[in-house]
Amino acid sequence: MLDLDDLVSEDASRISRRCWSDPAVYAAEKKGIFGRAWLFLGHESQIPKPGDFVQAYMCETPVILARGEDGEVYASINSCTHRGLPVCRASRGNTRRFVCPYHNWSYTVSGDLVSIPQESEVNNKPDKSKLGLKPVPRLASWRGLVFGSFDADILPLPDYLGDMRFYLDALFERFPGGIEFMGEPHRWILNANWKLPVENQLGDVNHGAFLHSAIVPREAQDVIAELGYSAVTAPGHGATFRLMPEDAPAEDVAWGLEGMGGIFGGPEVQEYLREIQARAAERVGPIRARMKGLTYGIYPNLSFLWSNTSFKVSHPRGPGKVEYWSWAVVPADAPCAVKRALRTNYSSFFGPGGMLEQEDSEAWMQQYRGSAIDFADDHKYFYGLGLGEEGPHSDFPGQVSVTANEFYARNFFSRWRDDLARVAAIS
Amino acid sequence: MLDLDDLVSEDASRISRRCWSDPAVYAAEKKGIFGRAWLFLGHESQIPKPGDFVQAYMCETPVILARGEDGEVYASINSCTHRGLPVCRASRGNTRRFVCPYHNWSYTVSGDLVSIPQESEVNNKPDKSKLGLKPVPRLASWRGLVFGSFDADILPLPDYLGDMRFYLDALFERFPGGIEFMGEPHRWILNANWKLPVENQLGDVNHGAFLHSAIVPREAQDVIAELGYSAVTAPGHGATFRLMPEDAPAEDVAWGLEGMGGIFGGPEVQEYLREIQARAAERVGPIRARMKGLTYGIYPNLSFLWSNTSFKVSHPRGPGKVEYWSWAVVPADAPCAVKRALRTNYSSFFGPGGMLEQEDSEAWMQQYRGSAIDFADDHKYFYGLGLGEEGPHSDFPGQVSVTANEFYARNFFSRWRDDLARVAAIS
Amino acid sequence: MLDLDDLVSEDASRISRRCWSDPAVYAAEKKGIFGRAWLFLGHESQIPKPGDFVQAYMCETPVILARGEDGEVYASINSCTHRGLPVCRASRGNTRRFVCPYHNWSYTVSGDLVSIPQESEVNNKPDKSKLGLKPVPRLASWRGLVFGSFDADILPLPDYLGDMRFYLDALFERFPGGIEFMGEPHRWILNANWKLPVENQLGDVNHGAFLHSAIVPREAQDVIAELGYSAVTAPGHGATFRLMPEDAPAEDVAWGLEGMGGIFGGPEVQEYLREIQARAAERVGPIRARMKGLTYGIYPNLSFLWSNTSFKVSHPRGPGKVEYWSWAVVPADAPCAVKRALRTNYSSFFGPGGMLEQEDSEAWMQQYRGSAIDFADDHKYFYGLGLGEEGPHSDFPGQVSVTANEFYARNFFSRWRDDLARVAAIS
Amino acid sequence: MNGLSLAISAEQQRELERFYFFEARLLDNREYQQWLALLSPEVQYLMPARTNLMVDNRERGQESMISVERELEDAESMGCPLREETIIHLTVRVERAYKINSWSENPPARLRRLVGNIELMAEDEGALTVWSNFHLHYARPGSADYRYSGQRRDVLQREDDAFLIRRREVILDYADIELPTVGLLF
Amino acid sequence: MNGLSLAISAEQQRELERFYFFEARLLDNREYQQWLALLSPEVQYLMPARTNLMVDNRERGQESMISVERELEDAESMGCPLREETIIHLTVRVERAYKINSWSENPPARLRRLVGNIELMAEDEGALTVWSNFHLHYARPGSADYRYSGQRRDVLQREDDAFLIRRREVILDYADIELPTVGLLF
Amino acid sequence: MNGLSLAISAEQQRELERFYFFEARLLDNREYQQWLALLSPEVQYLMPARTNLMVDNRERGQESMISVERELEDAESMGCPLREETIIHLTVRVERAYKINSWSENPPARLRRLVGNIELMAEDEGALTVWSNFHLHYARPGSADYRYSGQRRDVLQREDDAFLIRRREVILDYADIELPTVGLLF
Ligand code: FES
Ligand code: FES
Ligand code: FES
Ligand SMILES: [Fe+3]
Ligand SMILES: [Fe+3]
Ligand SMILES: [Fe+3]
Repeated sequence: MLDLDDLVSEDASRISRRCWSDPAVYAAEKKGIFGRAWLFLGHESQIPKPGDFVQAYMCETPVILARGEDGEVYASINSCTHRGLPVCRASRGNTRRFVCPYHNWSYTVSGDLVSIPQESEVNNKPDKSKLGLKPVPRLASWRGLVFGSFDADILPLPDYLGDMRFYLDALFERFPGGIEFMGEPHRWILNANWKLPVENQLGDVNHGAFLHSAIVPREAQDVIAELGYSAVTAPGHGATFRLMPEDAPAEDVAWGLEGMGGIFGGPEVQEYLREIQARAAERVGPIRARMKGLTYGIYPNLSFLWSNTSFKVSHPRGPGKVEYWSWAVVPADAPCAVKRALRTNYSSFFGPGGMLEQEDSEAWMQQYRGSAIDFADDHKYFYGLGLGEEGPHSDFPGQVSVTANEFYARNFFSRWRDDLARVAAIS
Repeated sequence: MLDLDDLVSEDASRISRRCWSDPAVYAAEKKGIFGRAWLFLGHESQIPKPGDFVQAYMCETPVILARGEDGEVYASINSCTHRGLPVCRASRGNTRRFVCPYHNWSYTVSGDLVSIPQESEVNNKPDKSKLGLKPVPRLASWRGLVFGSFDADILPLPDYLGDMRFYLDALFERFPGGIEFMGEPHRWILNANWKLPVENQLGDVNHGAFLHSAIVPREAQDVIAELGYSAVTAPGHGATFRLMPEDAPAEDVAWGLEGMGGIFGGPEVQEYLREIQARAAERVGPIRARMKGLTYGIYPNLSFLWSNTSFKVSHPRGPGKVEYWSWAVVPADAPCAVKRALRTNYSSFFGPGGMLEQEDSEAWMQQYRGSAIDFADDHKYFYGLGLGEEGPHSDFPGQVSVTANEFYARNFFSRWRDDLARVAAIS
Repeated sequence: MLDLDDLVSEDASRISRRCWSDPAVYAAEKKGIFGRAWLFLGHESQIPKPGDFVQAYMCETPVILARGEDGEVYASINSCTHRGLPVCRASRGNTRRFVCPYHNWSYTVSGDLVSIPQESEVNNKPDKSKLGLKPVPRLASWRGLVFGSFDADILPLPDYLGDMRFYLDALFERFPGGIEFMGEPHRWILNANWKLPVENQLGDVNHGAFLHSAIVPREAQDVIAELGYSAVTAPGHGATFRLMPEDAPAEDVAWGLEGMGGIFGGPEVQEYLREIQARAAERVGPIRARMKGLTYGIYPNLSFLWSNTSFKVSHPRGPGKVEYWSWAVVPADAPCAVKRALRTNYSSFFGPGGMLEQEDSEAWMQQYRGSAIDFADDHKYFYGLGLGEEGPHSDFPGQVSVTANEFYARNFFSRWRDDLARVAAIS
Repeated sequence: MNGLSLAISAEQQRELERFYFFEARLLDNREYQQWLALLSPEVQYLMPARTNLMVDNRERGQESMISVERELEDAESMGCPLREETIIHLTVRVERAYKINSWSENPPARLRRLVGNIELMAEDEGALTVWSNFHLHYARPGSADYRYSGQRRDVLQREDDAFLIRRREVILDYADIELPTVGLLF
Repeated sequence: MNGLSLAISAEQQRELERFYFFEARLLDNREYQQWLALLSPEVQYLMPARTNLMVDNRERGQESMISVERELEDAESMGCPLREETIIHLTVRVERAYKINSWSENPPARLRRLVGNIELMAEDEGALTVWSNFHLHYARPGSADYRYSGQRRDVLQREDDAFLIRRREVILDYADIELPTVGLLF
Repeated sequence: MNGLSLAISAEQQRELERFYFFEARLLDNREYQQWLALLSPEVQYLMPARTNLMVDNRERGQESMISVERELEDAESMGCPLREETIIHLTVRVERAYKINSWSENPPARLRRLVGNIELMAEDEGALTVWSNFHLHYARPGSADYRYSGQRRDVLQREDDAFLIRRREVILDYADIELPTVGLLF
């Protein structure tokens, strides 16, 4: 039995190292967090045509996200009903059937079992309708973002996302065609706990000028201090952003212009971005038109980078291992050349080759090392910065505060603790 | 406490992934399966002379199989009584003594402690007769195949093998000198559970034309469908084979001719093989003379390939790791050149470099991945093909059926479940 | 619950393999042994100036050993109070501040938190005085050897060392300036249990002529048999040494002359060493002047090599993994050239490149393999050599005997068993 | 590009190897400022992403079915390469290396590469297309060792008696990235 | 064979290296059909098994005591080599590679080898005995990376201005095989 | 030492590579007695220890800040090199190898090294300063495989038409030593 109050203090301002390192905690997280949340699977732009599929994960469970013959989206667990092999071995593709290597049972992209070669030689034919791949119990999408859940009774996705939609639309709705994911996610393995990358992008923008000071100028931090906000729409979710002054020139406000691709992408790119910003107010309203997002987080393990135009998912692989995925995100209606330029807003700084991410990765791996230390249980981590200093805001939904306020993390861990408590109660 | 009925259903037609992946199951298997079975150690042809020894394993426990000065076969656990180092470091050889590296206690090949260099300097000399290597409690051999058991009360080896002897003799008895193992086993490590290779060779010949379809022609499968049988002499044991028509030309029936060595080995090899087949009926009787074995399995972890002339043992190294051993087997009385040719019947397709084994290895590793999947406990593996379609046969001992019938695996897991239940009961 | 009497017999003459391999034993050792002992951290000669620091470990816990601005020695756990990252990344150095990479909280070398960059942006400033690095509860040094303990109530260091001081001073006191550690420790990882290297140097000098017979001549063993002693000042501590005859020429008695550096170091080195020996009697008395130490051990995991002039610590990294550290030790007042020559008395034979250590490392790794063997619990290790043959000695404190007597190890494991029992009792 | 490398003389091959061994030494010794001087200001530095595509049965029997090309998401693709860099990126990376707060490499990691299989694939008025393989041993303090394996497809441009790197495409041989970063200088 | 390699000229050495780098590229790029064309129809392709024999104290003091030869179970031995193949085996392996159901390599694994220490040990009317070392990086999707290390003892036969591989013995440097297969083309 | 290696001819480079490939073969084949004959009786065989020092902010912006030199505890330092050996040490090591009780290598381990990036850095009346890199695959029976990576800084002395090794400094590329021994012959 986990002593949850010892792991996370009442107000979540002091937290035990074991939250990131204890195998028992990890086992509880699987049930209590990943068994009961909406988990991000992918974006519909990755599977436009019937037969298209991509691989995904829900915690450690491999999932096939596919567009069925009927044009609907399906998600099935990637494991043959016969002896369990993954039936889909490619990271993406288009196919009519998934053929299991071992005995060639074959399945439709939507997971139905259609053939058992061996059955011709036995009298009693198995009932194939009962032997398809296990479907993900719940599946839903919003703005093309597809989520799945192991919990059949989970609340509807829109309610789950709640006011995070307000912050996501601040970007998505600027583009007539919405957004698109470019190619496959970059995937890499880190010796860190899954929550570290999550916390980082949930609201910890204040590490920027410090961890990244070899690259990020101190001024960036000053701007954030001056114009930055941190919002928590519901415990576990969060958004950080800058609200540019009303008189700020469009160049300073426009999404994309401040990145490598924006700066060096040439006139076509800049023209496109100015154009988008010019229409921003009418599309997302005057306030959100002045918003420049920083990082977002959606409980439990989805993150979004605004300027660096990327979605990221932190897939647990054990207490001390994470498989981190990130996708470059671009406006769906931009010309190919513009899309190519804008993806470098992401890849120059983030992803496994990114100039910033190399420091983040190391920091997370180092925190895991620190979290595995013995003889320090009486010396818990300090999550108390800005305790109680958040509050409502006239223009922005949720609790709002300065970015230095760690309330985003306290809220995350309160929800996390309560989720684990619920499991403990039933099991 | 393991919920065995949840792991293996009553009729063993649905089986939980956890049987291959749960560390608690593995711990129980050590006691319940490997602590109470006859385990294959090697073949007497490997240790013809006094002082000869080879290494072996019983589950994870390293064992020395040796021919003592007295010409008898001995098996001892390879761990010094002083501080535990393996006293035998070579994979095979001939020696008078095993000298432990650390303090040079020395032992005979049969495991008796004969010298403690340090004792000269103390007054009370240790009683060496009590400090030999731990002998394997039970040791027995049949047709040169040597088995050991940790269970002093286990039933005699012949009874344990039971009617599998009928099927093994169908090959062994064709050769006046019986069989011989060539050199050392090939050993390799796979990230798979030990039972997967076992099931594969216990009776799963129907994966051949599917997993191996890049190499094995569909026709091979048709022949098996037409002439193939699967027999279970006792739960956990099994034999699959073809019974060739009475009028089949000797070329089609003869052992060895259909392999690479048989086809390309030249006249001397073919002559030898025809000769053997010509005498087969008088040696093993008319029915067995028409038998062409496929794969055999002896509970818990010994396998035999007939055409590909190999013995294999699946040594557990944890839930997800196996050390797989295989030996080329040839007729003891064949000329050296013939033996060399025939070993390629094995090595061309099996062993770590084999053209077929590379697909099997991957399949087993992939099944382990599938077996470690969470959130799918309600979606068990299907072992139901041909349920109840087996029965007795006039010519062949045991329950017999078509090869597509998975009764061999259901029987294996019923015995497996009962063996684990017995431990659970006592512990 | 561990069955301690099954692990270690009453007189500690038979010991179970599981003491070196069972994860539950290891977990108990952390609490019962490493949580309650004085653990070696380093030598003051490594941190002469304010701001100097070196890394150290207490079991698996990383510790910073530093000389504060005030000239005092401090030891803090190397993990940021904010999110746990190690704040000190270098193995040694001199600094005013440790700056944590992630958010640049900064700490003095003595562990006090001095700045939180983010606090400027929140209203309630955290109380930094409560957020420093966790200090090691107890810290003490003797002859420059610094030890720390997690047990605030542990007995004073001098009492803990007890009569080992007599044996250590036999060398230290020969040098007017005492001893000095040269540079950084050599660190390497072995797949062995932490106790194996400890036992080896606690008193097992009799492996020398056997494990190392490719290098060490049999005569060396004869000399030890003739002049050697093994002393146990208190269970867990031990010293082995030769007492040279009164008429032995100074060359044979002098420390350092028998090593590579002594032999090939040239006249300056030899002159220096003879000089030291010439004054030995007046410095350490007639008896100890004739002492030539072999190996020492201080409970639980500190070892000392006399002729090979090295301190070693065996840092546990799990039941089957150890991070082994060793330092070259030389007289503090020797000329640089002499120090350079003498360090090869260590490095030629010990450390990761040493000609002897390569055999020891393999032996320890092999013992771990042997200790992890199943089905051999009824066949325990034999620790009975010379049982009861030790006794008091007129010239040497502690229980004394021949080096072949394994009483040093029996004493170690009796203390070890009782320490674990104490934890079992409370937890 | 296909077939044997160009039939150049041993002296010409030696000239290329001399250059690549020198470059490798600068990188192994972390002398990145000198390395930067080996780059053309117009340098394109690319690292395609590598995907695990389903093979296409319609191509069965042909080498193209499993060609390396088809699994690359490169600069021309609509996927996302791992790196698409210019002299600006590389200059920032080099400057970072000599700052105390380049945290992930402070203390610095060990680097040692073998550069081999050097082949001149084409030469066109002073532009040399050179392919080579590398295995890089990378050891970061306090973590495991890593092996980086890849091919470099370079375009060198001859500047009087020296070479400048005008284009480099690094084909990293990963299936899953179990490396702390792919942001190193290859 | 012993002593220094033959004292051939840099140009002759270059010719050998050019061939081996080309061959390596074909294998790294999975262009196995082109690779097959580099083999003589009579090619012998051998991979001895490697054993851990007790050393023989009677040979103490001599290099033969721990020679590599004595631990090999090769074609002449009465043990069982890992592979004893002809053009037929190799052709089947190559054909398999371009089928969709070569399951263990679909999607295909990454391959990258460094071929080095190339030495011409003997030359006898157009038959060149060439020894070389390789380290092969092998990364299969969804599993770890592997390093294959070995020596290749080749007999090349000169066909006008090209080489054909007439014999190849691959000495793989394993003690225990922790590799998914040793059935690759080396 | 800095800059490009000496502008020697392909033939001269070939001579060095021929020597190093021969030496590597002797070591891979455990023919240590023949290897010993390649050493000068005055040989210095050094292996510095490698430390993880805090970088010095006062050197920021300069390559020296993270130079390899500063992290070495070599023969001149007051730290402790891993190895400081003479012909006596090396002779003992070689003799040990042919005794039955060289336990940690009985049965013998597999060795295979690629020696590459061979550069002649200086030549001074018959004393050649040659730097090279190696990756050594080492597999000991019953344990995992290891990769040893390092640079060798040699001084060769020309003896009529052969070379003798007069000085060798092995820079091993470890951050933490996860190797069973660094006492091998490199
Ligand atoms: S395991 Fe999938 S078909 Fe048998
Ligand atoms: S451990 Fe075997 S003799 Fe001591
Ligand atoms: S983790 Fe150390 S400052 Fe935040
Ligand atoms: Fe960051
Ligand atoms: Fe198969
Ligand atoms: Fe020793």
